[in-house]
Amino acid sequence: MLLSLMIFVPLLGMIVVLLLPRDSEELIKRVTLGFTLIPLILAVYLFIDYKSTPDTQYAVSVPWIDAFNINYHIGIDGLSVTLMLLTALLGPICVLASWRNIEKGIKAYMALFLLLETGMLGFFAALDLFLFFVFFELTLLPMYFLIGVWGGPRREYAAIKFFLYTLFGSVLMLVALIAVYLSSGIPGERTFDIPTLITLAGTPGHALADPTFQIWVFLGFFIGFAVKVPIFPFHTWLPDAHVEAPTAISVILAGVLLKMGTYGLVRINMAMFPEGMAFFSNGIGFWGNSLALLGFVNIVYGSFCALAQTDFKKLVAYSSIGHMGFVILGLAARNTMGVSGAILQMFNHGVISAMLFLLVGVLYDRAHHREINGFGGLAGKMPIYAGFTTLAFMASLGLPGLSGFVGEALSLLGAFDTFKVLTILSTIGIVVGAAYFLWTLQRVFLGKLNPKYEELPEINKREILTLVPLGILTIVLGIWPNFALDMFRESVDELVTLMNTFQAGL
Amino acid sequence: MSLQHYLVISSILFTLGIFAVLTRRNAISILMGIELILNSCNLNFAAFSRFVIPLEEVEGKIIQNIDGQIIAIFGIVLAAAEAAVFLAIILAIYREFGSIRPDEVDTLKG
Amino acid sequence: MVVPLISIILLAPLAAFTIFALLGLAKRSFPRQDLLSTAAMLVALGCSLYLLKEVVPKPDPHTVDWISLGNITFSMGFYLDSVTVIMLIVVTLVSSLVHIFSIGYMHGDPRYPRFFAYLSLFSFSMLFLVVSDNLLGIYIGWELVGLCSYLLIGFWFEKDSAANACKKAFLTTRVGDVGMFIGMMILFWQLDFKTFSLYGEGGIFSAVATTDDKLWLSIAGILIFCGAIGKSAQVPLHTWLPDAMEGPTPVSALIHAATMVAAGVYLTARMFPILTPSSSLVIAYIGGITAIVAATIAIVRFDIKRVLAYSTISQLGYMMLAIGAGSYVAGLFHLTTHAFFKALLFLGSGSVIHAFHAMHAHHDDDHADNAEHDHSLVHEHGSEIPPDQDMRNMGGLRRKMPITFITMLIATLSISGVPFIFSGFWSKDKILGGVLGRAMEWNSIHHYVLFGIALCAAGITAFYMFRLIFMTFFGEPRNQEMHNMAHESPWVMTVPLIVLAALSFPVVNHLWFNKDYVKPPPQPHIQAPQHAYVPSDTKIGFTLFGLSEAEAADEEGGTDTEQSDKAHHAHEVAHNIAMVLSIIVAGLGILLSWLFYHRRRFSAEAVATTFRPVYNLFWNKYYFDEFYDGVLVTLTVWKARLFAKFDLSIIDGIVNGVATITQKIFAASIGFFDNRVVDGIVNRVAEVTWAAGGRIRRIQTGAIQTYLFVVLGGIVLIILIFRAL
Amino acid sequence: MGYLENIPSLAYFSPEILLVVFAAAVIILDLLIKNRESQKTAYLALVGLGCTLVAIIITNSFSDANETKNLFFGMIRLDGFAVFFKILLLLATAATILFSLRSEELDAKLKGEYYALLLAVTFGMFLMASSTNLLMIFISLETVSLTSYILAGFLTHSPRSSEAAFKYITYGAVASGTMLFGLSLIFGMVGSGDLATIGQQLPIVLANGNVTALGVLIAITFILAGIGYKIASVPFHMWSPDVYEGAPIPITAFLSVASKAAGFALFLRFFHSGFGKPEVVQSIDLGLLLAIVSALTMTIGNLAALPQQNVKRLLAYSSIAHGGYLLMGAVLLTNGDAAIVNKGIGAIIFYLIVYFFMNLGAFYVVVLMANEAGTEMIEGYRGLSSRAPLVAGAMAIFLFSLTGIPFLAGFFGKWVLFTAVLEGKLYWLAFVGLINSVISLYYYARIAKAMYFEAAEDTDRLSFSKGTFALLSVFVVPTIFIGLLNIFYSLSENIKLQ
Repeated sequence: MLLSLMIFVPLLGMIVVLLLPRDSEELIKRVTLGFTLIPLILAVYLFIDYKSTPDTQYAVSVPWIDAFNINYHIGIDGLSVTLMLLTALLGPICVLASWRNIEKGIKAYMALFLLLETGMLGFFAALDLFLFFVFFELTLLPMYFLIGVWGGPRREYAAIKFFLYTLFGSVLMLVALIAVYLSSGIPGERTFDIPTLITLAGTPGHALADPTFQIWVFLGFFIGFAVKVPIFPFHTWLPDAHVEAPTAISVILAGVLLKMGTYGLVRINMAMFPEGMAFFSNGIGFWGNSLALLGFVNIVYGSFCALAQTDFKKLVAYSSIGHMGFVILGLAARNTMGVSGAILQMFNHGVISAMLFLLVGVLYDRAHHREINGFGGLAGKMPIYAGFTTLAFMASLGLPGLSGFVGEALSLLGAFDTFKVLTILSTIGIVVGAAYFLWTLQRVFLGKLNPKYEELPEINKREILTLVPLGILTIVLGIWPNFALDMFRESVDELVTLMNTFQAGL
Repeated sequence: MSLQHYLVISSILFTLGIFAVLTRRNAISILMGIELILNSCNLNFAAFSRFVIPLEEVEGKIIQNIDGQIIAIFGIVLAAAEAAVFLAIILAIYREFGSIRPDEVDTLKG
Repeated sequence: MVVPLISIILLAPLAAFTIFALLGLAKRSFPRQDLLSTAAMLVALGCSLYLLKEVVPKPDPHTVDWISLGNITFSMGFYLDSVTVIMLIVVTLVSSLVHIFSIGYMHGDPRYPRFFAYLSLFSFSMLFLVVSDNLLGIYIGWELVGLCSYLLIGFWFEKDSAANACKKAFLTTRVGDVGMFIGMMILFWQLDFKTFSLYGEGGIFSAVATTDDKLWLSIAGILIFCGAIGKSAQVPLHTWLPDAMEGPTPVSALIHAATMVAAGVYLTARMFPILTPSSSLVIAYIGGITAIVAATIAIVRFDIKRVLAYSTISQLGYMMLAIGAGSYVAGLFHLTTHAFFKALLFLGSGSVIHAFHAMHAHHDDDHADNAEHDHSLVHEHGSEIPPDQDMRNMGGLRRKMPITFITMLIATLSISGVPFIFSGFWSKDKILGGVLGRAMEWNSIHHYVLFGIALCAAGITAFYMFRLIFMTFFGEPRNQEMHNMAHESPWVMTVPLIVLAALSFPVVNHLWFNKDYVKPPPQPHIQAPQHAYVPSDTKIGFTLFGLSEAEAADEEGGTDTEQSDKAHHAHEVAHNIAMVLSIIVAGLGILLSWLFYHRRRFSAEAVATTFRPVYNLFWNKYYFDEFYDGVLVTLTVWKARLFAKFDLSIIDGIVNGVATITQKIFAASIGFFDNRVVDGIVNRVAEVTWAAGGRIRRIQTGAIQTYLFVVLGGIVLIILIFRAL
Repeated sequence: MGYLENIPSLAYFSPEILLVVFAAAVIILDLLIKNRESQKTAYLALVGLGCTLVAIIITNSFSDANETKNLFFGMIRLDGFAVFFKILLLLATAATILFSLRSEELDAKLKGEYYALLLAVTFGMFLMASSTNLLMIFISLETVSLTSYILAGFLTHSPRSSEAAFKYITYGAVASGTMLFGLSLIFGMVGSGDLATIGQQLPIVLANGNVTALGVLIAITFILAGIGYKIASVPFHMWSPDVYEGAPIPITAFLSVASKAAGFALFLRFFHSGFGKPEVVQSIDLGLLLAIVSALTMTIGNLAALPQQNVKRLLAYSSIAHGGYLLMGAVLLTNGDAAIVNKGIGAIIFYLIVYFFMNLGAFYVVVLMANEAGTEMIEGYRGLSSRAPLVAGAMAIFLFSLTGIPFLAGFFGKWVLFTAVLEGKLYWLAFVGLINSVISLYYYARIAKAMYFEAAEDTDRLSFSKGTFALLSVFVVPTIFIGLLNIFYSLSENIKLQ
């Protein structure tokens, strides 16, 4: 009940916002803020009240479409509650971030944003495969419009590109989804219930447990999620989308939407298709290394692309690609350390990249361009802003003591057990990561002040307000990772033990 | 005369009709082609009804099932109706385009 | 009692920084951040000193779980033994003194409070590194000090040189750190230690004794040492340190002389037990090479701070060499002594710079600009020397600033290894002795070579250090204008100098190092090779060093006991030999530099200009100077230049190059690949689809009979196809 | 099974009779009223439809839905399937009439005949949905066609309309002629016009060699030509873009929904009871044939839609594509397993319900734009989000529903279809279908893009009447909610064919 409330409050908010008169903008903003704060409060409550056990809590299951035995089944375990907290946290922050810099159609903007939030929250809570998919897709439309209407000059291109890529992925996912449903039993006993399916897939002899079947279905889902993450060949929508999207939307995109991909990998691919997972990541032969290989490619490729960028936002976008690589690598490890690291990295990257995009936005709102080489010496002009940026950069390049490090380190450490060479090669990413961040820091903040920006105003209270909670999280999780790890420890242990019962694949 | 003869004739008619429809550069001739096609069908129905369906005996009288002939008759009727509509439309075409050459009536395309 | 004390030590500076940061958010700052930070450090110092009598000598780790995953737990904690305590004291002491010094030095800087905040943050990180009982903790502190060094080098970020330097420092060290991390991973999985904590049951050190995978152990050792190479600026990753001199001088003193760069040595010492013969030999060689290379480079520098920077590198090389050669104690001993006298030297130079800088101050207070308007000045390999650091503008300062002079002189004597009354002598001698001892004990040609290198290095050190003293404090002022402005520094700056000068005398250090206060931990994988092969030349070497043939003879095939007391004996002998030699080379070095840089003054300016005829006469009489100049100096200088060239063009080139090259070509091309290929494919697909749409449109001609053709064609096609089926 | 005599049949035939009566009434009324502008005829037609609906419900409630009646000696069958389609078609006609009320392109003087003809078409479609005899099938088909030809060309002094009519009738006549030939062949093979008899006899005659597989293939292909032209399936689709573009928009909407639905009704009944027997299917590999046709239909429809600039024409192609999706369900008729066959039929029915709302909705917006903004081109839709936010929103919903974006009805429609297809193990077909729906996103999104992302030339707001929004919401609300409700799934599941 509580969970449903949390999910659908934003939807309610959307309706309310739609009913408000279009010209009373302040009111609309306030209302939206209110409706995003409620889920945050609930999320914090859940986070505190959540008992760290492998079994799902707050589970609700209501029959929905009998014809396909589809239930409205939601619930949370450690993994989902962590990501829901992240989502709920970014909600109000993004509303604040779009407080001033959305000129036209604030009403539609806020309405779509609230719809988006419902989609994201629901996705993380869904325990019914069909519901899961519907929420997954629910985020598409609002995102399409948010980028397409309020985006930058090439917004139309970026929006449709994002839409097409994701839809393509989800179409393959749909096939796999139906395949799973059909082979989950004889007509009438078929189900979409994720926990049930997981147990079925674990029982030897069942159609779902058949290795070849698992491998194909794994692929179907994997591509679906890979587009979202994004993993190497499917990543090109990301930089465009980020560059064109308004700040708040970039924040959501990097902070939450990318996580939907990796969350899906954990929740579906790893838990439901352990055989397939083993086949792609047991370190034997080409296929056994393929997943880790993708992770490695993401890390190195993303980092080097970032190094090549001169657009501040594009740089951050590519850096996200690099960082998601660590998640993939960690997941490929299939051991407690790697998986926990990956999940932690998901959360941390959510926080850090959100900070980064907010910071880019702050700069853009003032200078109206993002050309890195066009700045210089800002550290003297806006020290607080420089401070936050340094914090975010350092966290992002994996400086110990800040959250970024723990996730990356654990992922690498976990992966090293199975994929020695790939992991060692991946460490290149750490150095290059440092390289492009520091280089950017230098080009933007150090050196002589670019006279153009003599009058650049310092970051204001509202912007600080958006950054502080994220900054605190970054530091706290860096100093005390158990704070987050405690949430999903049991879930991960269960997952890992489940996966380790399947080794060789075929 | 056996069934084959009828079928051969009807096929010839049908082919001629199709040929006319495809090649004629005049809407009226196309209509004629269509009529040929329909009539070939009617011939078929009649012929089949005559030769395929066995005679049956009801109260000592030998009776021929005439479903086919009935269909043929309806076919003729519909053909007539169709011809009427077709001609009307050809008139409209002539009014709008000043020609009834089908290949000149091609403003809608792509 | 221990835990709260250490907590205080750690938290005091952290608090100082936090206050600054939080107030900074509100666009405000603490009225006297400088006093705050200094006070914090003094508190830490007090606690450390208290620890000295409190804990030691029984070492005990105090840990808490940091990350716990299933069956694996990473704990964080303190480990206190004599070495920790010594490091604590050294760090807190130097740090406090630098704080005090900075109050004077940084006075009037636009970002004065920020500077102290950074210093506090650094102190915290460094202390954290020191007390950590596990690799992960060390790694964390390791990176944090790196960050602080980054922030402090780039403190005057308006200077492009500074901006470049801080980036370079961070990146170069990061390369090493990655190596270290890989090493850690190998320890964790490959050697299957499944932990990062070093001490206690199940700690790495207890596990290492049982493992027999020598190969991977060596690799791990070397990789972890990579971290030290980066941080302690060992060849080939040393080039960042000279550039790091772009930072304010107190920073150089604290971070780039006394503490952070020494962290590498500390780490290597900490990892002493996992070293294998091969890995320790690698360490020794890198140390030795670094020592000599850096020393030779230092000879030709004119920037006072750069000279000190290179000398620091060289001294660090010494320490590495010592640890590599197995003389653990000597290494740490030199670490502490060096920390004091090198800090002193830097602060001294700082005071000199300050003296000159006051002059600049009333020109223009802004550091950004003095980088600019000095273009007139001599360029040293590209990067211009700020005039207030150029020794060619100095000279004759001893009268102007006596305290600075005397204190610096003491430090110089100490570093040059002037016998008996200066601590530097003892520590250096311990190292030389240790190396030679290991050489004789093992009859290992390698260690003889290393000993030779170390000896040269010692001599050259003495030479260039005195060159510095002579050029700076003796002789006539070369730049009268600046000389007139110069003045002795205020007491806040001189007091630290005096304290440090006091510490440059043996007293303190001997307390620690001469009565087994520090004991080397066991090295399970290193023992003297049985039936050591004795090359003939080393035999000769023995005779040279005054061992009798007999002694040399029974070196072969002795039993273990004989081995051990032979080892003892060898060390005895070695120390005497080393002491003698080191005194000789030191004296030689000082003498030479006196001849060049003190005496030469006569001939050059005065005579030549004033009394031409007399000068010619004298000139014809003494051709010594010219001779020295012509032959010796040019030779030495040329050789050093050679090194310098190598250093600057090659290694610097590589480090800088990598960044630019990847950026310019590699990354750019990847970006290209991204746009053209990956996106390209997608776009092609799209275009093809679109084109197909166009095709189909063209079939839709609008002529009804074409449509009918299609219908009939379709029918025929279907029938034909399915006829075949 | 038992037949009903003529007289008792009439009771069950009342809906059709009512339609004819009202058609006549509309014409008479049209003659009587002086004011040519009045909409009386339209309302009368609507009343007629209302009565018909009532009649359908009553006749159906004589007996429980699943019991089937064979009227007029088995010429016409009255079963749940027929009833469903009758209601669907009826609603479609009602919608078309409502569209036409405000349509400005139609000549007000002729509207009386127009509505009468609409009722007549509906009558024909009713027959299509329920015929079980070759004769009735042909008659119903021709009834629908002839009237549609006239309606397509109903715009006087509009070359495009006349051309549409011309192409339509030429094409239609040839197609139906071909079909009739095929019918005659079938008739010859089994000697009877009754579908059930055909179903039983065809395997036998195939078995005893009186008929070759080739013969059956030819016959079926010819018949396919006739039905395929009704449902606009490749290669019999080429008339539809031109006709849709030329015809009055309400008629386009009507053709794209109603006559497609009727065509599918006929198709399903015909192939299910006529050629459904495994022997027949295997003898000519009917499954593969239909699968290929369906794949081609959706692919060509989508691809051709990509470059279109005229929204009407674009929607024409899109409706071809949707015909392709529906055909995927029809392919399942050839599956041996009765359960899967019924799943296929259920899927088609469900999809038709969804398609009814979203496609009619989209066309309604086109009508509105034609009336208010006077354009059918995509450029004309620029900046609609600011000019008429509600209409733009509705259009966006229809378009994305047509694409099949989740939580909109279109998605659930596709979902049901693909599930059925995959259960029929037609993986490649499902894959083709899914790729097609991705492609389709591109051109649907082009309209959305024009409405939302691009600025309008003239930015004055468009005003619409309350009734407009009411009618619009009639289509919007179901487009959002159908998929979320259980009833429609169960409904589509319960409708079966014997």
